[in-house]
Amino acid sequence: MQMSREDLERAYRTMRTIRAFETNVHVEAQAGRVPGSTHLYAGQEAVATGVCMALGNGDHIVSTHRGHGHSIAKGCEVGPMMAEILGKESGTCKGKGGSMHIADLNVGMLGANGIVGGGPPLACGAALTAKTLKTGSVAVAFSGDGAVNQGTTAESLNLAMVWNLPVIFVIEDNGWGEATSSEFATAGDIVMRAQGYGMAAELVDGLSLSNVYESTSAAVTRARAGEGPSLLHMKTERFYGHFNGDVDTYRSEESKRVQRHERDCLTRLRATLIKSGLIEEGTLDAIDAEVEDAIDAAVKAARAANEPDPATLETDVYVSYAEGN
Amino acid sequence: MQMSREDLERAYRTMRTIRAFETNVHVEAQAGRVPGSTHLYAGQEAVATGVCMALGNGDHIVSTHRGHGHSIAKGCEVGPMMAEILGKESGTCKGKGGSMHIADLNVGMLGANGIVGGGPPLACGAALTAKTLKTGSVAVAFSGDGAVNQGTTAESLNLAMVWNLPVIFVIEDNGWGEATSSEFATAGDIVMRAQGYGMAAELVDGLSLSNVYESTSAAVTRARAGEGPSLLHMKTERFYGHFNGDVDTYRSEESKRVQRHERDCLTRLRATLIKSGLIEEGTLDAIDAEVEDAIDAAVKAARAANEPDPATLETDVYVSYAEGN
Amino acid sequence: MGRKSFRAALNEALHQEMKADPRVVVFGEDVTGGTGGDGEQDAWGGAFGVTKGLLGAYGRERVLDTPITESAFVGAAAGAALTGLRPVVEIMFVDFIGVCLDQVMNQAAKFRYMFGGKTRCPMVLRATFGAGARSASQHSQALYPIFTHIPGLKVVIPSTPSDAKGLLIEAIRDDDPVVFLEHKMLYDEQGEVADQSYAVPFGEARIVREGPDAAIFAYGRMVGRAEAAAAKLAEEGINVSVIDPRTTSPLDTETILEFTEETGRVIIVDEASPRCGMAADISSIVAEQAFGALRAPILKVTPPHTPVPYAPSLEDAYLPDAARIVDAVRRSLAHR
Amino acid sequence: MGRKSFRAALNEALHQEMKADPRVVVFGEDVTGGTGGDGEQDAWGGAFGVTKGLLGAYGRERVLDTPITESAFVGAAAGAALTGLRPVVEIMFVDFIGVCLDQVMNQAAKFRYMFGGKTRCPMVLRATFGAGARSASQHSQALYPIFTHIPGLKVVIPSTPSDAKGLLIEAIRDDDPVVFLEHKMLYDEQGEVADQSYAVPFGEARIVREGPDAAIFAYGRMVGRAEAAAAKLAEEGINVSVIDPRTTSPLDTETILEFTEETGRVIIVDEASPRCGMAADISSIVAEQAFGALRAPILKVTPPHTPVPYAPSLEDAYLPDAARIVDAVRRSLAHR
Ligand SMILES: Cc1ncc(C[n+]2csc(CCOP(=O)(O)OP(=O)(O)O)c2C)c(N)n1
Ligand SMILES: Cc1ncc(C[n+]2csc(CCOP(=O)(O)OP(=O)(O)O)c2C)c(N)n1
Ligand SMILES: [Mg+2]
Ligand SMILES: [Mg+2]
Repeated sequence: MQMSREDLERAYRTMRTIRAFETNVHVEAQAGRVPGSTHLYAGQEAVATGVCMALGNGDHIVSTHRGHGHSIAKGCEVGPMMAEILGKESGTCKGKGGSMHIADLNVGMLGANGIVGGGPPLACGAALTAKTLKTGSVAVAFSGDGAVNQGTTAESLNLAMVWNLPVIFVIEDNGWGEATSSEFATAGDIVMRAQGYGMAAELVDGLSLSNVYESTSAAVTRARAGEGPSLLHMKTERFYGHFNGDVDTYRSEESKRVQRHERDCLTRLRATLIKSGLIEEGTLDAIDAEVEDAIDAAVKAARAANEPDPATLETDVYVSYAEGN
Repeated sequence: MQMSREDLERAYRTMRTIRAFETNVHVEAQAGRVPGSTHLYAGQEAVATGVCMALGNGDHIVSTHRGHGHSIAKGCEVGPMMAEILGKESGTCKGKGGSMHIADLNVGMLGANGIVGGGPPLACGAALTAKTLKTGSVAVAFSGDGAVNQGTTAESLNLAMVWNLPVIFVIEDNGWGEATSSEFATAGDIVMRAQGYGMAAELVDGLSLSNVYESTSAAVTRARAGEGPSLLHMKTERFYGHFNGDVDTYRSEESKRVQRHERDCLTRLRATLIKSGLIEEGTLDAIDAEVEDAIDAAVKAARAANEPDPATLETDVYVSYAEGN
Repeated sequence: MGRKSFRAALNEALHQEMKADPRVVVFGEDVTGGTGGDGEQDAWGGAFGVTKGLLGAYGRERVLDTPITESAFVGAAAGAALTGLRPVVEIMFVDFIGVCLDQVMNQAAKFRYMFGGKTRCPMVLRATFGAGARSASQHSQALYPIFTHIPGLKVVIPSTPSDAKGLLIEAIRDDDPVVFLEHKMLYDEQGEVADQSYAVPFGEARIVREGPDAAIFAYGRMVGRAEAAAAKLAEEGINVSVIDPRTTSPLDTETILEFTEETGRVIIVDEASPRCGMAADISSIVAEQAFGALRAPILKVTPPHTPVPYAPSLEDAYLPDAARIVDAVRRSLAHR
Repeated sequence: MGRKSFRAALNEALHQEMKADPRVVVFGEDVTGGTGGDGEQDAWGGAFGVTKGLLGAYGRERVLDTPITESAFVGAAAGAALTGLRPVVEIMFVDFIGVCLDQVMNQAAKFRYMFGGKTRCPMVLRATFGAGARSASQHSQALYPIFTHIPGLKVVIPSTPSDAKGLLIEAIRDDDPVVFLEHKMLYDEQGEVADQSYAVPFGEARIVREGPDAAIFAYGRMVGRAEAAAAKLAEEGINVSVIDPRTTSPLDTETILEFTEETGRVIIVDEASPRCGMAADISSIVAEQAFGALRAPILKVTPPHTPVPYAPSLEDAYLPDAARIVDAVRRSLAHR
């Protein structure tokens, strides 16, 4: 499945939007304007973007604590997202959720998740809905290399096979779970683990937008055809520390230098597009500028927005009564 | 590692003891003298026996809800066990635990377990003790084919590899988790699952005492040498229904007939011993009679024993105070 | 109308709701039983037979056996509920919540709030609970205080066949996650149950018996024991009220306070462990909101702070019984 | 002696006990941090820095990073404790108990009882808890009522650096499973902490302040808020007692009843969710055992029955504060 020029332009815009968004969240956090902690997606843009481009609006994703990129790629609006992260009433979740709980069911984004491994069972559920109601949808569970060890992930792989669900497990392997290296914490081989459940699985270069897109598209096709779940093990890079407060001393300066200079999926896509002549540099620059403006506007609006009215503290606990009981 | 005549005689005695014990528990249960429910080990004797013969007294095992066989094989006394199952004060656990919670730390039996998948993490812990205190011990976690899907098992495989623990995961695959077939519920291949964690793993004929003993001995040797954990996938047979109240209609009568007649590990061992001339039939008959007597005595004593004094209801909740607080 | 068992009443509720709404699906371990085998395909209907017969009526697409992986399939219920199904998921014994609490506590219960009110998670988590079956420490717990503690969950504990049916139908129709707890010793209880479909609303206590001398609040199997105690006391001319709040969350505080005002004497019978339990919860509401009406200490009749023991002699001593309830009422009345 | 932070006090306790007893081991996610990387090898010392420096002193054999698999490593702590180690295991946020409750509730807590008193499980489960850090619904819960509800566990909630050290030492030396909860907003609190090793016994309340007009019971971070309220009231000549029971299980019922008798007015401040929470628990004990001494309703000051919200304006409204405590005391005193 090849990407059209239009697709590529859209992909570039999405990746650039995620990068700019995260850069700005970082600035806001450093300036003390993000009330809680936040986990930046910068460096991993090709994964969220390539995966979500292979999905339709009716498909569902389940995200992680590092969810801004998935949210943007699946179509959440950056304005409310930024407001949510700043704890404002105009936020995606009215300020109740914050960075780790952004969700928008209208675009099939079932929620970031503060629990490592919390998502895969939920994705099985979304896939069960698709299968039972014959909607033709697929569900994607994003998980980190750390989350892959959590029992919930293993259970979900098995359940997905047993129920033959249209679900795709995307393992975003950025080499780290907080300050612990996956080389230490994740024994064996993730693709082989999935194969142990009889599941179709492959290793994917997560820094290559087209590799991500193509492998996901193939998995989506299989899932829609009723041919069952897949696991895609995507190798990628986390540019910042684990969260905004992490000084990141467990990685050597040299390894960080190499990473930023040689393993930036955005630089790589840009270079490929220009070199191949598919999109000219000027168009990309224009996109950059537009994105910059849009994110600027989101930040300004978020800063200016009101904090939620304390009167809303007790609303939205239950559907059937206005206040917690 | 070959078994001596003495070993084989001991193994036969153990297997026969387990079979007789379970047959008698079944009778007691049918007669209404077992207060709770109980899960019989009959059919699987070669696994518990072969595994535990490869262990020393200082090694630990962690068992399951179907724990009588493991307990006997590891050296728990049948008298107190029977009393425990009948809910008597002379029981292994003073009547507080019953069939599903038999434990005897003196012989390295860390407990049956009513939670499917509850055991593997505990075995990792016992192995950590061995490694940290350099005791040279190994730990074995018995799990069923149902338990192998539980997240705790997957997590334990990974942890055992990451910490390089002297632990052995024995998967007793009797084809069923309650009334659900493992063909349905357990996707893929259990040996491959373990290999996905980089773990040494093999498929073992769990009806063959010597295969069980030899594969376990090899795993024990590896573990003691600091060469890490292993998984042994042992195919076996469950003769009774899942628990004493299970009428077992989900298996066809024909499949049950074949099982009992062609897949009885005890019949097989007996035939092999006689045929090979290693132990003469008369000796085996004598063992049978001795075992029968011993279990009879255990049953009689258990029936005659007192129920626990209600005054003990609140003791043994905490070490540091006599009663629950 | 007719006499039906608690089990049959639950089964009827499931049948009627599955028939009425194609979004209702049922899954859990052995909810059919027999899957993958060469024998009977609907061999169990759950460990307690509650879901028996659903497979034949609604097929494998809507009645699914699961592997023994509570986190995965309870989480799947939550994910399915978010996206358009109305799952009724069973964990066999409530004690097994230990392996899957996260999906209930941090996922299902919190979605709506965390997401700013934009989602619904209409799932029912069914489980059996309670002591009395000689099932020992890991298969006999009550645990409803844990669920009651968690905002975002509704918690239901029926005590009669009729309530079992009506409350389960209400639970399935409810748009919030509901934990529905069935006492394992009640499945064979018989009672009048209407044939047609009906719902019993949450947060409305059932007044089991009215009497001016004291008020006993109880849930589940303890309701019957409270009734037995009340009957015993009535022989001596002591007439007490027995109230079954039926749901712990929401709680019918109004009725509880009303009966406190009327009687001035409160006894709460709770099968759960005593610390931070339902007896404590109700007591504290009464002590805060109806203090002026109290004429005696608020008494809790609960098991001791111990795991549930196996042996009959111990388990019988563990559980509150009519004699202990009678004694508590007497102690309350002794206060002038 | 010297002023030390709550964090430093905990760290000192771990150092001293690891030095004194080779069976003490520490593990959890990032308790060192840096394992397997090419940078600093003791980069984190846990998410809150409490275990920082242990790696250098005791090595990888006794200070172990883990994969993100709480069930496996908390269960490993239980298994290790059964067989001769004294593990101090950390789950980063207590909210994560949802993925591993079974190993605590059905395994560690119940071994001794189920096995007829023949085993010991000397493990400490450390976790951070509490709201105030804008960490939202899944990283801000208190949850100690859940542990308190479970027989077989001991539950500790220090409120000062000095108690943090002494209670942690006691927890490590204790032969039962102990859940040790550290409020994330207290780590930087400073206080006098003795240099030498000492243990603070469980089940003995700390009398923070004595006054005859009312008794306030509070845990953890709420102790400071109760003190602030008491100071405010003192300015108006209202003198209240503030009691920190320090452990919820065992509970120092004696001191609680004593102060109830002395003051006749009880206010309980609890950061946990209100239903089946610690405020309810203490209230119900008072209402049962010291009813005659009460001169006013027992008041609970707790958050509402909602998940913890993210935005500062909401989270600040969520948490009990000094003003609400002052108000509760006034309401109590208004009863004659
Ligand atoms: C159950 C649970 N355990 C621990 C944590 C703390 N935690 C948050 S993110 C994280 C690391 C996750 O690593 P990975 O899955 O690789 O995702 P990444 O952060 O690399 O995107 C940890 C341990 C958590 N949120 N939930
Ligand atoms: C967490 C949990 N879920 C479900 C059960 C109920 N249960 C008890 S035994 C069993 C089947 C276990 O199957 P398997 O592991 O294959 O062991 P077997 O019974 O075949 O020995 C089930 C589902 C349980 N005890 N614990
Ligand atoms: Mg990672
Ligand atoms: Mg099995």
